[in-house]
Amino acid sequence: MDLTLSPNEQAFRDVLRSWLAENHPGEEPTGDEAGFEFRVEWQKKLHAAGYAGVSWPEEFGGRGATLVEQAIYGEEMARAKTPSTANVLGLVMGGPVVIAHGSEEQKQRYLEPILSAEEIWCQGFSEPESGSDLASLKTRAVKSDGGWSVTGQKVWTTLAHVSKWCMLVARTDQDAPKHKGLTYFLMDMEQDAVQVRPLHQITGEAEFNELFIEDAYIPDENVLGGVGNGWSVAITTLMHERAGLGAAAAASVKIALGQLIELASEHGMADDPIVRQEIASLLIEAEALRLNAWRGLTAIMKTGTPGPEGSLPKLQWSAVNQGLTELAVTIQGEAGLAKDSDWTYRFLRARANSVEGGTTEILKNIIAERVLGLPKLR
Amino acid sequence: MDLTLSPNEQAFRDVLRSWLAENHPGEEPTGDEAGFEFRVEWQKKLHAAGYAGVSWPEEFGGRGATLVEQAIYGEEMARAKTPSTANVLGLVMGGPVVIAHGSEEQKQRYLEPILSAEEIWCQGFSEPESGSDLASLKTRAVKSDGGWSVTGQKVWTTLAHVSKWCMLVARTDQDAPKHKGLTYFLMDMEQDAVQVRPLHQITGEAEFNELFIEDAYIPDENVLGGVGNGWSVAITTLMHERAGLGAAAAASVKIALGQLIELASEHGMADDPIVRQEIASLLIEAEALRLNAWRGLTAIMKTGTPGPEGSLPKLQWSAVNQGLTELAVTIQGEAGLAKDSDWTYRFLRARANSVEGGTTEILKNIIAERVLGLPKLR
Amino acid sequence: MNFDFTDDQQAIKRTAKDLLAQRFKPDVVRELVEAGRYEDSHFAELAELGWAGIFLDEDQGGQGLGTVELAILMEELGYSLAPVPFLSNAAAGLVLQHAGSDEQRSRWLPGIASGQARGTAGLARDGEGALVADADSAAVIVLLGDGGGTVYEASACEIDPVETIDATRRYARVRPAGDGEALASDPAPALDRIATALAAELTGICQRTMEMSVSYARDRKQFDRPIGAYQAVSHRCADMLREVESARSTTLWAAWAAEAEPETLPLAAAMAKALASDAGWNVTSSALQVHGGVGFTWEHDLHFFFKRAKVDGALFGSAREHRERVAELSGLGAAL
Amino acid sequence: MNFDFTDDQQAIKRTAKDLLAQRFKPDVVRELVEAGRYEDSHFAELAELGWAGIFLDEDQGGQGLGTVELAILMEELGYSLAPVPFLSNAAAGLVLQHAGSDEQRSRWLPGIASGQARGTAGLARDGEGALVADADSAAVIVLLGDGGGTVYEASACEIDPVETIDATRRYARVRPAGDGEALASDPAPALDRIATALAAELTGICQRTMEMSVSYARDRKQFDRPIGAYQAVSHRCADMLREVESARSTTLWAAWAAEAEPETLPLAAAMAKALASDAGWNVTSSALQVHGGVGFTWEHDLHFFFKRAKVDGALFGSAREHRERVAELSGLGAAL
Repeated sequence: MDLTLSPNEQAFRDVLRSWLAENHPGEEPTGDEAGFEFRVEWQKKLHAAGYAGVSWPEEFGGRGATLVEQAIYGEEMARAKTPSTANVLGLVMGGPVVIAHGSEEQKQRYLEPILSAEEIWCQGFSEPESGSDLASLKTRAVKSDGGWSVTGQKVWTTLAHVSKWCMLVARTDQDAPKHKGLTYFLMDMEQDAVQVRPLHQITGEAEFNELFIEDAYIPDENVLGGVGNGWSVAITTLMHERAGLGAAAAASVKIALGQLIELASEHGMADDPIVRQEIASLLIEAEALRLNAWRGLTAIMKTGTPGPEGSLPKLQWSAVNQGLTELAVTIQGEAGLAKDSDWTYRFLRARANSVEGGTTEILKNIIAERVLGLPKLR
Repeated sequence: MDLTLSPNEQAFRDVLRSWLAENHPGEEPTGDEAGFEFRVEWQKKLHAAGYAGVSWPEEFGGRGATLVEQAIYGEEMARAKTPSTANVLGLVMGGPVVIAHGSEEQKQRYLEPILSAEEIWCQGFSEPESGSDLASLKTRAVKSDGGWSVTGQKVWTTLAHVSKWCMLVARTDQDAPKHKGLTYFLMDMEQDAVQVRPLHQITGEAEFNELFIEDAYIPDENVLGGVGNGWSVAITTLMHERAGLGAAAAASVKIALGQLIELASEHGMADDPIVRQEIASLLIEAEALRLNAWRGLTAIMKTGTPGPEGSLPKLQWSAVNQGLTELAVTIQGEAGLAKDSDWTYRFLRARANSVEGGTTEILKNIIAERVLGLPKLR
Repeated sequence: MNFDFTDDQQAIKRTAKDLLAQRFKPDVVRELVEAGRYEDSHFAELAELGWAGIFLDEDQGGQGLGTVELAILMEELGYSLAPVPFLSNAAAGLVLQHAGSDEQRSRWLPGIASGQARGTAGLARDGEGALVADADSAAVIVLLGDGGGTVYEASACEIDPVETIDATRRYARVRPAGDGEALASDPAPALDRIATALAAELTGICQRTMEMSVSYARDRKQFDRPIGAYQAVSHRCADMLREVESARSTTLWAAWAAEAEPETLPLAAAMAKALASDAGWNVTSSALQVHGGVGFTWEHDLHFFFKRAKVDGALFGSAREHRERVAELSGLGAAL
Repeated sequence: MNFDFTDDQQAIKRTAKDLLAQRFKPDVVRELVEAGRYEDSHFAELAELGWAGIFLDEDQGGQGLGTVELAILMEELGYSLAPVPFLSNAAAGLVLQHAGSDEQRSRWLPGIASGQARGTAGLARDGEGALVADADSAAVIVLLGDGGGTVYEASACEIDPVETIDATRRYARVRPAGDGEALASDPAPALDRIATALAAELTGICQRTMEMSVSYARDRKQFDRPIGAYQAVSHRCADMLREVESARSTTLWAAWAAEAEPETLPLAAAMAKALASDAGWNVTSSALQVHGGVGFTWEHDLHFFFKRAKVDGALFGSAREHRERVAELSGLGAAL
């Protein structure tokens, strides 16, 4: 057991850290369009330095980083408070899923523009009626000449308004069992048959979109992983969403907890015994989250499968982030209720943490069934 | 809305309170046998004053008290810290169920000895395999000449070792659906075919017993409510268990909270901000329990059916009692861990509160399904 | 012992429920909330019905009823999420009724009762009110603190609007610029009644969001079952019921004690506000979880309730502050 | 970065698990616990294997290993509920190792390592130890308090047995009657290691009671389904896993830091003991709820774990005290 970084890992971190010190682009400008342009430039810069697809194999333009290096990357980015990349879904999900399931032609066609942010990707999985129960989705694709005609509605599609490609799962066989009749498509967003409508959240912002698809055309060559295999390709995508997120999430809540401690001091609450206990509880849970994430990664590296602790960071992160933002609001008293405050935004935004990317309830089902081997509810 | 007692209710309370002031038997002696004799004497005294079966109709030797008066009775007994009656299950369940379902002969035969504590009753419902799922019980009764032959095992039978009668539910029809093949018997405990074994709990005490029944004989006239009607008769019994308990439970936790406040002062914790918050939370929940119990009773008196609040006191009581006994242990620091202390006993005993008389999980199912109308899990 | 409403109280509740359901249909509330404004005719109608002064004496233009009737209205106002300057006006009325001089009462209470010259009251620190509801449209403002309070004509104050997360109500920061007049006595009895009124509003918010959750859990299917058939959801809803009914019971107790057993009011009001503030948070945030993604959208009404509950929970004393009062009143002595 | 045990550490864990499972079968534990005694041969065997001095230098008769190895043993001792005077002896060893004078070390550590002359250590208030494990059979007793500590020969102390709810371990009140010798330095580094060892024991208790719960939930049927198919039970078990693994991760971190990154040890140990103490309570009381009535019987073993977890949680600082240390070490400054 050695919780220090190996010489290679340390080198990876040091190089990245000093690169970030010299190349950090500063604060993102306000305004949707300016912000997006800024993130495109930032991604190009990362790509030029080989820091865009760190987890991707080198042959596809990535860095071939180990899981630990990926986690270090996530930590360092969080610590340096870098902006997001423009094409975050393409980098984290799109590329890996093309690499895992795509044909040679598809790899040639799609990967480079993801890295360079020339083509932005979005994810068309969730539907209004299909949240946790993804396999119940209703969007249908009907075979037509040389391709497919798609009709349906998707929701929670971040970046849809600037995307070229949508990772779309649709039902291609109405008669097959729920999980069997699905196909994974790469849908061109640049067609009138696809309408994007911003979806405002309780924060007032529109971070997500709805997608209204009516008779959109997708050529045959844009099927990924074969007709009828949509479920397993989609699962691959979601697995990629989760890998390595734990360390980055732990780093970001640790930063937030530092800010909370400052806030408590500013409001004369640093001596308050109850606030101290609450902050300490959050610090402990954040540290447990960090350690569980790292422990999970080293288990995967050693045995190929994650240990039980690997299922915990998402749960723990949402609880810690909700707890710390709520405490920040409480500490400020009446001022904490003001509409236009960064903490207020974070407080409201955090409400979705226990729903997005797998609800707490679904995650507990998974732990109970797959980790503990409890019987499934039928 | 008037939360003061009506003149009649006030008179009932005042008369009872002054009777208790004059007739309180003092502390129960130690030792099982001495304690039991003491409770028999106490019940005889109560009976002589008309305070044994307060809820029973006057024609059967009871007092015909209203629900509010029953609640007042419970509160006053808790407040005066009277001992239990010797025949508590006969008074609270046995009598009412005989009155509701018994024949004229059965009423003549059984009621008076319950009141006078000449015949003690116990309850034979739960089995090792049938806890929350009462209808799955396996004890079987087979028809024989003029009666039934019963074989099976029961558990959690308080007072079995001193009982004359057991309210026994057994399966009389193996082929009928789960809830249909049950019959409610009054089983004579004075037969060799019934063996009583004390069941020790985590407190070290043996408050309950196991019952091993092998070929016990029950004559036909001891069937209560008709062969095959055991389920509905049993439900009546359990309803009686719950009615009016809320007010008494609220009064007893209020007393315990007073002791907790004293304990906190003795241990220099009365000024501790965290302990203050925790005690205040318990006080508030105890008051909500009391008010919900009373509100539930007045709803029944007005409309004949309990309001939603009537389903809450059991849940709330177990949470408050577990919380306050745990806090009492914590407040005492190392001394709180001592084996032979009243608080330690209460702390350990309270662990069962969320299981006995309906688990918290089952109670929430009932609230969800019957009060809120949510779909049942099938 | 009778926890039921009298026939008159039942009638008030029924009228309020029906009228508010008519007036504050979800689209009307949404339009007002998104614009951050009130519709004058709404409050005028309530005042005409005598609601504004329901707890005031008849010779001040009130209805001569009590805190129970006020709590009944407040619960329904919370249930319907009515954007009206009702609570603020009632708070001023309660303070002046219980702590004002004869002159202050006769000067301000008739306007409060009729709604023609509304009032507001708020807690102040260093003489300033950080978050005073509806100060921008009030005729009289009472700032409270340290066991006393001061009555200001609104024109004697600098009033800066403050936007909170709760846009169903308008708030302002109030800085006195001219002179005010001290209250005649300790406003504590009024503060207890205000806390009770807020607890009632929170009860209504909880009741409504519980109903929304139960209804959603019945309809929404995942994995071929209504989600309400899963204990993760159904037990959550059962917990909501516990909190809603407990908030209601303690609130009604406090409201009843205000007139019938005033010595019990301080404890009962502190318990009610502590419990209802926690319930407001627990039930509405739990409702968000039951609703999943859709509850997180601006299009869904749930967040308006969630935000109002959050602000109500902080107004006139947080749960923690009220628990501290409960401790003090229950034999643990004053805090160090 | 490698969170896995080395091959040697794996071997220690495997040996410990197998041996303890053999020695401490449930009926053996029950017999000892009900009699409130230890079997001398049990500890003797562990000492012969070198466990008693696993963390001590070889020239003191130890194994020259570290806190990670001690934590591995402690977790398995908790898992097997072993009634042996191991923790007490290790605590004395850690204190003398890190805060004893050369003379104290050479006098006492060999006996601690060999198990021939065991030690114990406990927190003291006003010079007396209220709850010192295994003082009645120790040769040397260290009482700790106020940043220092005193070493007593057992014969110089009045030792009165104290029965706690946890009969898997013997406790006593210790009152010095003769003179003791002050430690050479602040025992804080030793206290951090003792806290870590207790956190490891609590992790083992949690692991075992979680396994018991999961197994019971798979087998026990109610309403024609295993109860583990109900989310009220299965989510409870998922929460147990979260607490068990978090306790294990933080404990291993603290154990690793003890030698590899001593500047991190105080924070890591406080976090581990706070988390594991809470986990010990939450997991074992949750296990009682999963087991329903049967878990409440003396016949079932669960309560022995529950009670040991409760006492472990209080020994050498409660969760609350360790959280307070976490706050102090994390930029919130010392408490007022």
